[in-house]
Amino acid sequence: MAINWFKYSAPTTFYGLAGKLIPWFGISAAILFAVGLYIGFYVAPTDYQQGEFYRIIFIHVPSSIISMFLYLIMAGYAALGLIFNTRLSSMMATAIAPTGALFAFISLWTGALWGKPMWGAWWVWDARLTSELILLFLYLGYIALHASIDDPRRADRASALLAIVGSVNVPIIYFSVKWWNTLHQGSTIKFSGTSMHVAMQQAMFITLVACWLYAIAVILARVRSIILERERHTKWITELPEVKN
Amino acid sequence: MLEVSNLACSRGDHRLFSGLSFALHPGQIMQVQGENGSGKTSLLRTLCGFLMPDEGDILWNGSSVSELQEEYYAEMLYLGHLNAIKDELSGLENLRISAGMSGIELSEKDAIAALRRMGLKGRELLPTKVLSQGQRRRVALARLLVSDAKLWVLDEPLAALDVAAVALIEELIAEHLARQGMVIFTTHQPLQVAGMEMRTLTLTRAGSGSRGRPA
Amino acid sequence: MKKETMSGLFMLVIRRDLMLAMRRRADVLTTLIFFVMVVSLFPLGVGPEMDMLRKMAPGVLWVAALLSSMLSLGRLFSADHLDGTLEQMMLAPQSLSMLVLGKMVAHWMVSGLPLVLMAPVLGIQFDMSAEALGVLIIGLLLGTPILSMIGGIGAALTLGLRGGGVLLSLLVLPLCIPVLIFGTGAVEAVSTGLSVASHLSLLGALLVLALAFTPWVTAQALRISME
Amino acid sequence: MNGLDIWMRENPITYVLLGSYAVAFLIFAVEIAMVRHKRKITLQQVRLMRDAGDEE
Repeated sequence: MAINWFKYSAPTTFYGLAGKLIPWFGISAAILFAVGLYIGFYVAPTDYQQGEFYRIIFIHVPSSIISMFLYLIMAGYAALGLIFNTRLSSMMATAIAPTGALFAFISLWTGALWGKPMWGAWWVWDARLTSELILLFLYLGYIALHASIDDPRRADRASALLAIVGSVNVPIIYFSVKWWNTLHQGSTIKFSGTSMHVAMQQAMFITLVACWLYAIAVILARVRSIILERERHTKWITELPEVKN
Repeated sequence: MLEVSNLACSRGDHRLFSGLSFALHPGQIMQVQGENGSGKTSLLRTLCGFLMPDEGDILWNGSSVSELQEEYYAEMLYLGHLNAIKDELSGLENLRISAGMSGIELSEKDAIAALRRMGLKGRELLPTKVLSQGQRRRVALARLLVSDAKLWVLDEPLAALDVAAVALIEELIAEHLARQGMVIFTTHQPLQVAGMEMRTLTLTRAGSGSRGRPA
Repeated sequence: MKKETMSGLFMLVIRRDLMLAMRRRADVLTTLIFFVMVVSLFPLGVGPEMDMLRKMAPGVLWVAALLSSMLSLGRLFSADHLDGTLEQMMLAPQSLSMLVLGKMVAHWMVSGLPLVLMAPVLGIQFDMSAEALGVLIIGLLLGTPILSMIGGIGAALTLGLRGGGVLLSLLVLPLCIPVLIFGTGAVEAVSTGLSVASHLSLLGALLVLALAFTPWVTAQALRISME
Repeated sequence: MNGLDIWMRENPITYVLLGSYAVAFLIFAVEIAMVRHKRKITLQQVRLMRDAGDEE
C-alpha cells in the first residue's frame, strides 16, 4: 500500500529530519545576516540620491519577496493536501502562514520607514505597498479561518480552498492595484538610477538568502509542533525520546 | 445493489468503526444498531457521500459511489434528523420543492394526495411553522411516497411520530420492499415490517477495530 | 412522474429562494436600509462641500454596496444548513454547482439588485452627473453579482462557525478589491475623460471568470464544510 | 518640519538601524520565542495524554 506509507510514515521521518536540519538553517541564517549587513552597511557606498536611507532595502526587499513566495508555496502545499489528502502538506501550509504574515508585516513596516524620508509621508498608496497590505489581509484571513474551525481536517481543507482562491486572485489584485495606481498618478518607490552598486546587490542577495534560511528554520520548527499535536495518539510519538522523559 | 467493503470511519481523532463490510440486495431491509456515539449516523452519512471514509469502498451496482455521484444520488433518498422543510412555506410547497430537488417534477394533485395519505388533510396549505413536530416530520416523510429512489437511507424515521404514523411508515417500507427497493435505517423504536426478514448490523464501540457484522 | 432537467432544477432553486425572501421581506429591507444609511453618513462625516462629495460618490457607493452585500451573505447557506435542506441539495441528481449558482443568482436578485436600483437616488444626493450615474449603475450591475459569487465561497467556508459573519467579511473583502477598483474607476473615467469601456469590460471579464469558477469552488467548500 | 524629521535627516543610519532592522529582528525574536513556547506546550500536552493513556 504505497498510499498508506505516504500517509502514515511521511510525518514520522520528516519529524526527525526537520529536527536535525533546524540548527543548520538557523546558524547559517545568523551568519549570513551578519555578513550581508556588514557588506550592506560598511562596504556598500552611500546612494547619491537617497543617502543612507536606501539601506532599508536589505531587509525590505527580501521580506517582500519572501512574503509573496511563501503565499504561493503555502497555497501549493494546501492544494497538495487537498487533492492527495497528504497530511504533511496540510501541516506545512498551516506552519507557513504565520511566518508569511510576519514577513508581510516587516515589509510594510520597513516600506513605511523608507517612504517617510523619501516622500515625506509614512504611508503612500504605492502599488507595491498596497498589494503587500492586501497580501497581509489574505494571510490573516487564512490564519483566522484555520483557527476558527475546531476539526483539524475541516480546518485544513477549508483553509486550503481559501489559499487556492487567494492565490488565483493575487495576480488579479496586483494588476488592478497597479492599474488604479497609474490612473491616480500615485508615487512609486523606485531605486535611483538604473544600476545598483555591486556591493548593494551582493548585500541584498545575501540577506535574501539569510531570510529564506530563517523562514525555513522557523517553519520547520513550527511544523514539528503541529506534527506532535496531530499525531499524539500514535505510537511513534509516545516513543520519542523528548516525550518519554 | 449496495455493497460496502472494509469501510472505516472516524470523527476527529476517534475511530468509529473499521473493517465494516455488508451487502444489501433488492428487496432487503437492514437496521443499523449500536449505542449512542457508535457511528450509526456517521455510517448513513458516509453512504450519502457527506463523509469521506478513511478506508474502504461503497459500491452501487458494482461501481464506486464517489465516481457515480449524481447517477447514484438519482437512485437514493436520504432522510436525516433534520426535516429539510422551511417554516415559511406550506406543506404543499415544501413537498413539491423537495421532490423537485430530488429530480422529480411533482404535480399539485399528486403532492396533495401524498400529504393526505400522510394524514395531513386540511393542513396542506398552512405554513409549516404552525404544525406540530410530528406533523412536520410527516411532511418530510411524504417524500417517501413520491420518490422513485431504489435505496432509502433513513436516520431515525420514527422520531416524533405517533402510533398511527409509525404504522403508516411500516406500510410504506413494506410497499417499497415489495417493489424490490432497499432500505437501510436506524431507529430507537421498534419497527416491524410484516413478512420481511429484518437484517441487523451492530456497531460496537471499542477503542480500536470495532467491528460491525450483519446477523 | 416527470424528471427535472438541469435548468429546471436551477430555476427551481431560484424560485424557491425568491419565494422565501418574499416571505421574509424584513431581511431584504434591512440590507437596503443599511446601504442607504451608510451612504448618508458620509456627508455628515466629511462635510457638505459638493465638489468633494461629487468626487467621493462612486467610492462611497461602492464601498457601501460591498459592506451591505457582506451583511446578507451570512444567510446565503446558513438557514438551509440548519434545517437540513443543504444535505438534500447535495443529494440532488444534478451537479451541486448548478444549484449553488441558482442560490447565488437568487441572492443577488434579493440583495444586489435593490442596491443597484437604489444607487441613482443616492447618487443624486451626491450631485453626480447623469452620465456618471449611468456608468455607476452599469458598473454595479456587472459588479454586484461578482460580490454575491465571491461571497458565496466565503459563506460556504464559514458555514456554521462561531463568529462566522465577521470572519466571512475578513475572508471575502480582500478578494473583492478588484471589483471595487474597476467599478469606481469606471465612474471616475467619466469625469477625467478616460475610456469608460475599458473599465467596464474588465468588470465584465471578472464577471465571466466568477461565473465560470465560483459555483464549482463554492460547491467544493460546501462539501468540506458539511463533513 | 517637525523634530522627528530633523533628527531623521541628521542620523540616517541610526534611523535605519533602529527603525527597520531592530524592529525586524525583534519580530524574529518574538517569532522564535513563540515557536519554542508552542513546542514546550505541545510536548507537555503529549506527555499528559500519554500518562492519561497509561492509567486506563
